[in-house]
Amino acid sequence: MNQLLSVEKLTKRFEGLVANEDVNFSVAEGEIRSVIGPNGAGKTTFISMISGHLRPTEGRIFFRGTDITALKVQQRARLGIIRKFQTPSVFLGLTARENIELAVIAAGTPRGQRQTRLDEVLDLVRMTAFADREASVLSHGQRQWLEIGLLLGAKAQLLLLDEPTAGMTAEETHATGTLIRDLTQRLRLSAIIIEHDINFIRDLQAPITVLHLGKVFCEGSFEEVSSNAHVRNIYLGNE
Amino acid sequence: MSDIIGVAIDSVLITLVLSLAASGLAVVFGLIGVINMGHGAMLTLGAYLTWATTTAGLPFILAVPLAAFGVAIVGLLLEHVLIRHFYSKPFETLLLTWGFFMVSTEVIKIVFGTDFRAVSNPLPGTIEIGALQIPAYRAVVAVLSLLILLTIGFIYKKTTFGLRIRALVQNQEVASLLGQDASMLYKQVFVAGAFLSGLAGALISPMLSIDPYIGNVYLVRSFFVVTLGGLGLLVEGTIIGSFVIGGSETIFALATSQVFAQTIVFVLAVVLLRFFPRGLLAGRD
Amino acid sequence: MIEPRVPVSAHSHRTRFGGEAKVAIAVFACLALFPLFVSGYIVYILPQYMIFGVLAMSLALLWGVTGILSFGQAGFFAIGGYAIGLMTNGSLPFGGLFLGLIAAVLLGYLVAALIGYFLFSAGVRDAYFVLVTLALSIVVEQLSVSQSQLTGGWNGMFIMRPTIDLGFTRIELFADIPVYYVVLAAVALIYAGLYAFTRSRFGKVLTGIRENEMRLVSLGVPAALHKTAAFALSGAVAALAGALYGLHSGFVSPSIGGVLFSTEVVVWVAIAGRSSLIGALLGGIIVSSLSNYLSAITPTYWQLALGLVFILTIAFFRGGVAGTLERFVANRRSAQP
Amino acid sequence: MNRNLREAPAQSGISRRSILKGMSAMAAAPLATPFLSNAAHAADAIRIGVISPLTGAWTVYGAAHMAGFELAVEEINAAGGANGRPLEIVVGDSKTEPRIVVEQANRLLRQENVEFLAGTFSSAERNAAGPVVQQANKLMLYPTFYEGQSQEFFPGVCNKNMFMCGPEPSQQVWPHVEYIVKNHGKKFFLIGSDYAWPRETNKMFKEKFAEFGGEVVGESYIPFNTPEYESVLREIRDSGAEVIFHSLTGSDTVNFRRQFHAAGMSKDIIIWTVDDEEVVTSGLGAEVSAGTYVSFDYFMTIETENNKVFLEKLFKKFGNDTLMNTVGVGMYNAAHLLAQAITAAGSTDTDKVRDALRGSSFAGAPQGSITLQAEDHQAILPSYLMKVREGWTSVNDMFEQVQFFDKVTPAPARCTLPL
Repeated sequence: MNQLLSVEKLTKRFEGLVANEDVNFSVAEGEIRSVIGPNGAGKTTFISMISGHLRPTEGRIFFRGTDITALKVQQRARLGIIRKFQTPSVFLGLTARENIELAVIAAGTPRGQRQTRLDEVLDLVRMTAFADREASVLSHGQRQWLEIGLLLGAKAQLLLLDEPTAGMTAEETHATGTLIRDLTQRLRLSAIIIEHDINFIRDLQAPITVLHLGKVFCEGSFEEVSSNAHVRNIYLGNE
Repeated sequence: MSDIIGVAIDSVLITLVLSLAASGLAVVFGLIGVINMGHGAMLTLGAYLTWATTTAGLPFILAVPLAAFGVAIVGLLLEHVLIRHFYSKPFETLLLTWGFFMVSTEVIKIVFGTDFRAVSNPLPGTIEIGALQIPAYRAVVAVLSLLILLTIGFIYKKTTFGLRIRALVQNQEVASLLGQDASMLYKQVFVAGAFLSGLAGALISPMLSIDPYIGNVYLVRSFFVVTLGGLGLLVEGTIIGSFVIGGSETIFALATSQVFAQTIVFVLAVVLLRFFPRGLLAGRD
Repeated sequence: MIEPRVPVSAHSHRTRFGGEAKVAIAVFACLALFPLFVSGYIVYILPQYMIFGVLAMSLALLWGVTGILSFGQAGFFAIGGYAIGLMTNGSLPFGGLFLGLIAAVLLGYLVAALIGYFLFSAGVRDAYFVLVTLALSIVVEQLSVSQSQLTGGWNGMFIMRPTIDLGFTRIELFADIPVYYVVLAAVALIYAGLYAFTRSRFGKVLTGIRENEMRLVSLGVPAALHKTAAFALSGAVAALAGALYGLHSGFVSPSIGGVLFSTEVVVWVAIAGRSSLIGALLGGIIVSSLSNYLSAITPTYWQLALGLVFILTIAFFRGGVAGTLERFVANRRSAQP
Repeated sequence: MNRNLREAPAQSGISRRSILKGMSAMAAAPLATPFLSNAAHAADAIRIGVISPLTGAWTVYGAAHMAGFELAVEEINAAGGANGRPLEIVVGDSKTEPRIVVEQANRLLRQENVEFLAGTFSSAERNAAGPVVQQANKLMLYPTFYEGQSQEFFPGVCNKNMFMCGPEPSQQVWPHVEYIVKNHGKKFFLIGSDYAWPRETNKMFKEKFAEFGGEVVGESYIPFNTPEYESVLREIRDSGAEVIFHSLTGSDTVNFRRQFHAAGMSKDIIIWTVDDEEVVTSGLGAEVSAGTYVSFDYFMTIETENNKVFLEKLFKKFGNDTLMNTVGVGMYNAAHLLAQAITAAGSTDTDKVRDALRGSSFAGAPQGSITLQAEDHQAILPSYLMKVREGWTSVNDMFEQVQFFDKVTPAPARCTLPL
């Protein structure tokens, strides 16, 4: 598999506080990676450095072999690195259709193809039925999906998903897992997913990176990680 | 030589008087983020209340705190009726406080009339330093301004009340978790800001002719003072900001006309705002 | 699949531009028929209020569509007014009516673009930007006072009513009726242009900026540039309104660039409804003409009432009159089976 | 506050009729056609539009401004009106803003169908009205002391439809330069508000000043609403000025003078002001204003027979503490001059009344008889130099007369004559 994104020795310090230190990490094309860790492990900082919302103190980020460490959020988004925020961030005053339309516009889709693309994305995230509802009246879960739709509409290559199932019912969580796997396979997209929900992580069946105190604690499959006694300990706060 | 000292003293006086005028906004905007467009109206009200009470025969020294309390009460009403519902919506508070300006200006016109009003100078005479003469009252106001700022700084940094406010400014959620009554704190800060604005209006009133718009001269200047000084830097920020906005005008006025000096200061303020969005003391982004 | 948990009838604050085309046609039709029934002062003065309506639209474009509040619209208005004055009163070696209008629009556009780019690219926003626009108003007013050899200073500047030479015919703009229709046509054209703009790709992106700027940037949209362009367009429209005002009233003075006039514009737009262009246009026309009539009768109490209405609007009717009506109609519709 | 004798139950400030008119114009605009508004009014009244700064920065001047005109109209109507027709005032508030003057002048002429205009206060306001009266071909009488006429500011001045009832610098300033220079020294500092009147007045002043070998040691123009005067005060002190020639206006006068006094400068430097009539001097207070020279064509304390009668009527109508000033008297004279001219012309036709106004005199002016010059529409007026008394308590003992010239002819207008 081709490397899509790789980071080298990524470090972020906030006035003495170390949020991430010497993180090495990579994602291949079409690959999903889960990132887990207890609260304060530096997961969101990590994803923010990849999306460009935070500047790393040290280290470099490569996308398709090019150094993108200096690029701004919007330039990275143009390359296809697009982030979903922890609390769903959509255009609340607009309908689902208008939301996706903005994403399609953002991707620079030519006028003639916009409508097709719009319908396609609405269908992908299964929002066609609610397309004309304003985002402010959608449920939390629907907003999560709508935001994933925004990423797709904007032609994301690498989905950065910060807790995509937060606030969802078990049923919805399951559906979301299926959706993400489906999308990455069908469209050959890559994804980095931060999650707390252990069932969801298991369902994803993706390689897992455990962050602890800003460093990569261990990596491996769900089975490997979940059987690791150290990992259990850090979650219980013993280590 | 005495020229240089003269300019220096002028800019110090202007800086300190402007610091005083801006102090209420520094508290309200700097600590709880309320963009109080009614700040000027509060200054005006403080000046009118001073005029009304001194005209009624009260000595100036009593009229000043009374005026400040009067404005604080108006501030309390404004906060309780309107502002407290909109703390999370900065644009709404901005517009509501502008509405407060519109209404209070008209009420002032109805209650106090539109004639020139003047509070007589409580400290006539000058202080002479060599060849320089400094108006005594202005000098006293400058010193008072410094004392008031230091007191604000002391309360903010050294008292438990200040600690609670700092906690609130840092993190509202944490502050409420610690059992802080956030809405009560907001109210106290807003009223304190109104009090300071009223106090400033009262103290400035003997230097100016009082008309329903006098506070507005200080409104935009005060905003630049607070933003350039940096939100939350109550003492050093306010003084630095006041120097850039007020003191430097004196220096520019040496080289050009007074109007043009004012224009330069505003342009300079905008440029500084762009390069130091968090205030001059915070350094570049 | 996932079902919505919030009932459909829940309040939605739609702040988009739906169904206003019909209203606009009705409004312009009424305005066009007006001089058939009325004459005299009203026919003279209404074009001025329509021009204020254009100024209000320039703010709605910025505030209602893009979510950027400006207390500096009067600054651009004055720039336009002085530009047309200088270009038509012979104090410059070149000029003329059309060149003057172009110069006014261009100047408004460039000043706004410059300020916008300078500040938006550095991330200056919200209250800070409002502050800058306030300063802009002050600076324009001060410059028009201090540069008196160009502007006439505090005494103001006269502007001659022009004659429009269309090649095949000439329209003398002295009598009220031709002026009325020329201004009405100009206002209708400006409205149509802005309306089309808000519905374009660009207009949609601006709506996105208002709704969630960070999301849009994170989708790859250069929001700072879009905001700059919106501010520049708004500056151009305000300057055009200023130029038309100068031609219509024959006189401009520094106060048309000042903070108080700028905030008056904010008051019109807030009360009428910032979310709709036609609402802003009507707001500019109605509130400013009410101001004129009522301030002749009871200046103090009128201002007081206006202040109170303004506060009530902001506190309880966020969308202003237009927004409230829109919501009312929407509720009525959804209440019907 | 009865603005019109024919309209007995007038309400405070504004007649009920004009309220109704205003409301009907809003509610049912088609009703407010000129035809109907004509019919709504007494067919034989001559309507005169008065534009006055009733709100805004110069509200303080508005009261005397209105009072002068109202008093005159009452007298004229009591004496049978002009050409047998009563006068009726229609008020327009300028809000102290030139752009509003344009609106109001148009409203008065087009909506209210007034036949003449009177008033406006500042030069800027008058200039704003200039093109309107020129285009509508209606006459306007302007009451204020002003900068004189020069073609540069046409049609704000040098306008054949405008008559100037107040003094210009050659009358208000020139006669007294010699006295001040002789008694207080040749080093003058000029300070004024930053607009045309102070600048033009200073230009005129310097012309005469040079004749006496005076030296201008500094000149400063202050933007409106300036609260701080530190740097100007220092400049004045450093300049070694002996006299300040002062043309600041409005609240800036008050701010400057208070700070000037507080800085202890009033004991060393004399001030000669051409702006501070009774209203502003009252606002300054005794302590700050004491010792200042003031020059105008009229003061409440001038000792003419006409003034005694005038003040008596004024106090009777508006109360004993009413303040009057040069501008209010300018309005008073304007109304009388106009009424006389209408009677003489036997018509309200603009051209005929203009001809009648040219060269006409008003014998009953509080200053003593005044005359409007035919060729340039400027008034021949007296000129007083007064000094503000120490510890004055009211307008009755505010000014002490220093010198007086009767019937001062203005310098020829710098216009393309004839108008």
